[in-house]
Amino acid sequence: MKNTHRTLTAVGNASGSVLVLGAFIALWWMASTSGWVNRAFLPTPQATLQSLLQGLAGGELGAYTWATLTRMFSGWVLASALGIALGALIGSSGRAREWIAPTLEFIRPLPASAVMPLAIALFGLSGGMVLAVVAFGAMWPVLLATLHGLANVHRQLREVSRSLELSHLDFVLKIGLPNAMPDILAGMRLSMTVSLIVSVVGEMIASQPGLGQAILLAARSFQASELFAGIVLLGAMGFASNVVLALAERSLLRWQRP
Amino acid sequence: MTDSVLHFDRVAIELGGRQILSPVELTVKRGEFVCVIGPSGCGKTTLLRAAAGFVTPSGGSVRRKGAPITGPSREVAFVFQDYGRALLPWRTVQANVSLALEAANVPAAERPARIAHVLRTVGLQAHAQKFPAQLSGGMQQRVQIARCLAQRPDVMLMDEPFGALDAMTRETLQDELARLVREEGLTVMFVTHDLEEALYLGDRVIALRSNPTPELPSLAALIDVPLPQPRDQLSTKEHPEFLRLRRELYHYLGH
Amino acid sequence: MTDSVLHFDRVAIELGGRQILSPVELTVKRGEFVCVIGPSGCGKTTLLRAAAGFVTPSGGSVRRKGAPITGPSREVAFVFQDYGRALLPWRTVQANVSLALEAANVPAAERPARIAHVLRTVGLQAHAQKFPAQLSGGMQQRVQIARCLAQRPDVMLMDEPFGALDAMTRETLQDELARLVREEGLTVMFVTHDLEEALYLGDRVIALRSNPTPELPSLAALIDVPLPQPRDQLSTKEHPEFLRLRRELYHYLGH
Amino acid sequence: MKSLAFPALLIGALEVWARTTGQGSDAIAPPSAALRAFWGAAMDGSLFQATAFTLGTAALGLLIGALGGLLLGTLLGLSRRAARLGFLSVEVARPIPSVALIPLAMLVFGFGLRMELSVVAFACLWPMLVLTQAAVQQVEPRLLEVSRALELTAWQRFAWIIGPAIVPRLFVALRLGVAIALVVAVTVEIAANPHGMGYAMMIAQQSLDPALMLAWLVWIGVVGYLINASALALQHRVARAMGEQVA
Amino acid sequence: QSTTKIVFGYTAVTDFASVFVAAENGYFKKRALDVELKFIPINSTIPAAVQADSLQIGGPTPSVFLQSVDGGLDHVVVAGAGVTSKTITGFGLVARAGSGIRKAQDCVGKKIGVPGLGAFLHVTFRAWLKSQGVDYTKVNFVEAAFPQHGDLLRGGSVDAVVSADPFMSRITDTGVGYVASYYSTFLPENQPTIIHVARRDWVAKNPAAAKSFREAVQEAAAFMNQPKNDAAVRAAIGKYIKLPPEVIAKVQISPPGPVVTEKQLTYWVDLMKDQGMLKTVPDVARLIAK
Ligand SMILES: Nc1ncnc2c1ncn2[C@@H]1O[C@H](COP(=O)(O)OP(=O)(O)OP(=O)(O)O)[C@@H](O)[C@H]1O
Ligand SMILES: Nc1ncnc2c1ncn2[C@@H]1O[C@H](COP(=O)(O)OP(=O)(O)OP(=O)(O)O)[C@@H](O)[C@H]1O
Ligand SMILES: [Mg+2]
Ligand SMILES: [Mg+2]
Repeated sequence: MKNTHRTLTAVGNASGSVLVLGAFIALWWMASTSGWVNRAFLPTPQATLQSLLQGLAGGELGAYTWATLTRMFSGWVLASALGIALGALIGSSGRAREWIAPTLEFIRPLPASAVMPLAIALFGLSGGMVLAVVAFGAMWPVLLATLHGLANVHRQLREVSRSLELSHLDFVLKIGLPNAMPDILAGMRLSMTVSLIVSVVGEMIASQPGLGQAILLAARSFQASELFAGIVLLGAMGFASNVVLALAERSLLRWQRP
Repeated sequence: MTDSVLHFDRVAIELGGRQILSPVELTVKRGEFVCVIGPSGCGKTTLLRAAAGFVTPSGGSVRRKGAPITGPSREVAFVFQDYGRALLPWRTVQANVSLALEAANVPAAERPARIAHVLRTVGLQAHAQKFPAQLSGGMQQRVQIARCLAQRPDVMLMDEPFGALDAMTRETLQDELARLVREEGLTVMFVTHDLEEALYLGDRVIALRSNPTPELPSLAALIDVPLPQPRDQLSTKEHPEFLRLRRELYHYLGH
Repeated sequence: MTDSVLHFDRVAIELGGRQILSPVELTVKRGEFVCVIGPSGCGKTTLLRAAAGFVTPSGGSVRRKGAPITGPSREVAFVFQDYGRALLPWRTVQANVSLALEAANVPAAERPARIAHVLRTVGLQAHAQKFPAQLSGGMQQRVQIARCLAQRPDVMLMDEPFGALDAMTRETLQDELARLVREEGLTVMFVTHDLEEALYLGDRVIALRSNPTPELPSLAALIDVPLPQPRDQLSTKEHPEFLRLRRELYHYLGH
Repeated sequence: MKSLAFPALLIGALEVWARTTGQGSDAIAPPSAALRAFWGAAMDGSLFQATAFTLGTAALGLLIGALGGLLLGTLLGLSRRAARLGFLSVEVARPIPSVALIPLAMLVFGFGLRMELSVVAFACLWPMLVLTQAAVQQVEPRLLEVSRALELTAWQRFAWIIGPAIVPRLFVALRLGVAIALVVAVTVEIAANPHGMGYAMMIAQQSLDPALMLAWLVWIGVVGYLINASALALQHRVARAMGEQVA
Repeated sequence: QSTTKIVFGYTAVTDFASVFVAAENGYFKKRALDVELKFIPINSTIPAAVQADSLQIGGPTPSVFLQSVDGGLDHVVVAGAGVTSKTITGFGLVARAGSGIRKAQDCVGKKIGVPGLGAFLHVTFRAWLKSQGVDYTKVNFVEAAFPQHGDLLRGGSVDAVVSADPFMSRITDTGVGYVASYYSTFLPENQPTIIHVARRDWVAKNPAAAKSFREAVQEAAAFMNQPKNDAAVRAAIGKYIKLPPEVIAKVQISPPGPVVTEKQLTYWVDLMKDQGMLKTVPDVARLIAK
């Protein structure tokens, strides 16, 4: 009885969510068919769907999607690991803060699009180079969130840890990072998106196979429906990965709203 | 003075530019139970925090076993007044207690038994899997006490530890605490607002005063409680000496 | 029943899949002072939260002035048990109190006087400019009480409001509260662990029980306190009826 | 001093690389040459003009995006129903790379301020939204109950309770947002919009002046660093005004 | 007679020389045109800028133009800039030293960098490969901007690049690579490399201005065709393309082709259709403004 009720509300929520998205798509449809925006740049949803299906049937788009997906995912894993580790290091050690934080703050605002040519010159045109740029570009949300979470441990919890004489490492692992967990998870959600975006930019600039290159070529050859098919795929990818992340988040943050 | 566990050597404390505690001179011996009373905001918590090494006195020093205190130690357990904030919200009751064992590097195999034991002591065995947010105020306070017990400290600094407990739970824990002091030589400093509790538990009771001046220092009174040990909820509280001391303290507190 | 301010109509509450309160039937009249006692974790806070509209009962309903409660109202003030969390840490004491006045759209010109007045009532006039983090536990609790007083509610729901206060401050506030009830027709539900406090303040005392079953429902006892009004810290607490009731309650709580 | 150790090391390495292996490269120049090029750009005023354009656009775009993100994020953070209804749309729109929107923005607005603004605002909206939502969800539940007990209006609840409570986290979002705004603004200028620092960098690249290009790149980093430093300083000031409860 | 304001978008190639000369010599002004020259770093953004009216006239490559038309933009050719010529050795296939690439057949299975996938050099290079009987789908093309070509060859990321001067000569000068083929010399002559396009409705509204623009470019082309004016032409180029003076002095200048014919466009349409770059067949006659 209770279970059916729960399933019903879940279905209700899902369909509501779909309806909202449907409303946005309807808006898109109106904008494109009414000619507010030139069709060459904003294709109709139907045309986009058609390009999408054609591309997927040809197998090409599927391969691109897979390439971008793996790049995004490995970049994201790297970025999260790097962000948490560096964040924990800087957030908990004054010395680390003095030595490396300013350098990081300097690198942070450098656009991937501007750094990439430099990286290509130094390291060549390879998937590894792009991955490094992705990991580097996507780690900031996680890093900042980790820093914030570590800095904002409530005074009393700090004192608990001191009175238990927790080692520095234990404090970071058992109090600092769990305390930062909600922030880190939000950061990781962002990081996932940034990772996808930088992957795409990387594919565009460093000429690696993937959705980024497909989008770039479509944009360049004014194939708006193909461009949007790529964007739709990106949206779907981002959505799918975020659903997984949201589920993980729900179980990890169970304590927040029990 | 080999058995002096805590020694307050003319400890004066300033906070936010205001003199909170004027020089306090006090020695607490091993196995002694000292209760601290005084009006709200007079500096009881501050005194305990100095004993724990959380604040550094602006004057004088606190010594533990003869050595000046430089910072908190695992041998000293602190029960915070603000119990809600002293627990890790992301850990269950049992994992919160476990923290103390992890800190002391107790092997993982030994932990469950020790956790179960202290949870039974505070009457929370049925709630081991809950998160702090799922507990009532009094239950949170007991989790904190359980963690401090699991720590097996030499000294317990307890800041209104039983404040949110009903009379019965409170009496059970009072007796449990008294037993630990007697049997394991635990030394306790205990802040409370309940005069009866102070007299029932304490070997000595110190009364602090707000806004100390050189003429009227922080330490308003230091009262010995010569009631026989072990004490008992019924007979001790009807003891003529108990009633006399209660009246005396009542007056110290401004009545 | 025009003067029924709160009516619990077979209120049952489940939390986390567990039955916390079995059907509670209770009517609180205008100007009445009802004290709630019971062991730690028995559901006292939960009962008050239902009265405030923070939780929706899983069975039955709570009615205020005849209408079912849909959510919190400004006419009902709630003093939370965990005082440390109920204050805005970024506002000073006086700004925290001011919040209630701002919420009620009290003109800015009137606020300082009203703030000063309630701060004097709780004895914090000297600390108006401090932030909560600079206050002792008892002082934080009093700030919260001051905010609720400033709200000028019809009903006060107080969850262990005096738990962190020393005997003297507590007695002052008890008498202040009793005066408000008498003079302004305030209705109060008051959770406490202190039997004497419950008897001293309450017109009625209800005792709750943990883990209710159909045979042993949550409401373990409902005791009228026929002590004369106004009450007095000395004479009331020596009144034979007071002592008799105290003993009676003591037994209800499992002794 | 220590903070300069790593950059100095990097610059030294680059100088050596550019003078040996990398000699004759059209993409990299020795930092010393870059410094000279930088001086030239500073003297003829092009530096400040381009910087002002990029910073102005980035700031305005961030403002627009941040306000939208703040509003939506608060809504989604407070109301579980809104969060569930909006989830799909937000998560589908969020991963759209802003660069993919450049052609569209370009077509609608042409060159200039508005097109860059729209892309920057779009890029800043999502991080602000996600972080605001997370911050709102972490507001002490007791304080939300206080606001309900006082029957605060939605606006009062935001201005008095939620707003101040999320300020520390908003600064994290702001610092991220600043970098994102700058990155996207420069990217838009590189890819399409003929204004600002990115455009200047492109001109340098296409006129075979890697030293000037490197100078611009470093300058962008310096500008970002300074902005971040001032955001931090502001954060500390605000924290102090709020009773130092934030670290 | 009121002057017409025109913002004109160009990229950093010498094919725009006729426009630079027209601006420098006042050919625009005397036809009541107020032309502002705007440097656009990326050629393929020009059609969008024209569509958004940020530019009234812009100079995309024919392939970019035809793809934009294919995508639905209603633009027409107003005039032409440069054209191909067998004498031009300003771009070609540059192979990495030691790669052993000599002829078209050697490119099979190799990684070759082009400055833009689907852009002018890529399309013409594929056309050359095809004319040599090589299946260009077996060649692995990657995109890399001109300034990176040298570094990429040196680092071994690519085997060869399709590059252009001055980058090409810098690569050969340092010995990192050598020119495997000036393949452009095999391409048909007199095909447009850059064309000036505008929105059809703009041309309809400003027929006189469009015509004047073409006439000004024609006058400039005549000026350029006189060898004695070489220095003046190079000075005009140096003014609008910020290249080092020594580069300007050496660079080869494509011959001007101010008038674009249907036949010339058809060449490009065929080329692109052949390479699968167009979805529809454009009506070439409609694409040239009279
Ligand atoms: N960080 C601080 N800055 C300034 N003043 C402070 C600070 N912390 C505490 N105080 C002041 O020190 C005094 C003593 O505080 P303390 O917490 O020791 O009181 P207490 O005796 O424990 O009171 P209670 O019984 O209410 O808990 C109070 O007046 C308080 O305002
Ligand atoms: N969110 C929740 N989820 C599950 N169980 C809960 C939740 N909140 C409270 N409980 C349970 O409800 C019971 C009653 O809690 P409540 O806070 O009402 O107790 P109380 O009588 O106020 O106790 P105390 O005197 O210790 O404050 C407790 O056993 C607690 O574990
Ligand atoms: Mg205290
Ligand atoms: Mg409670």
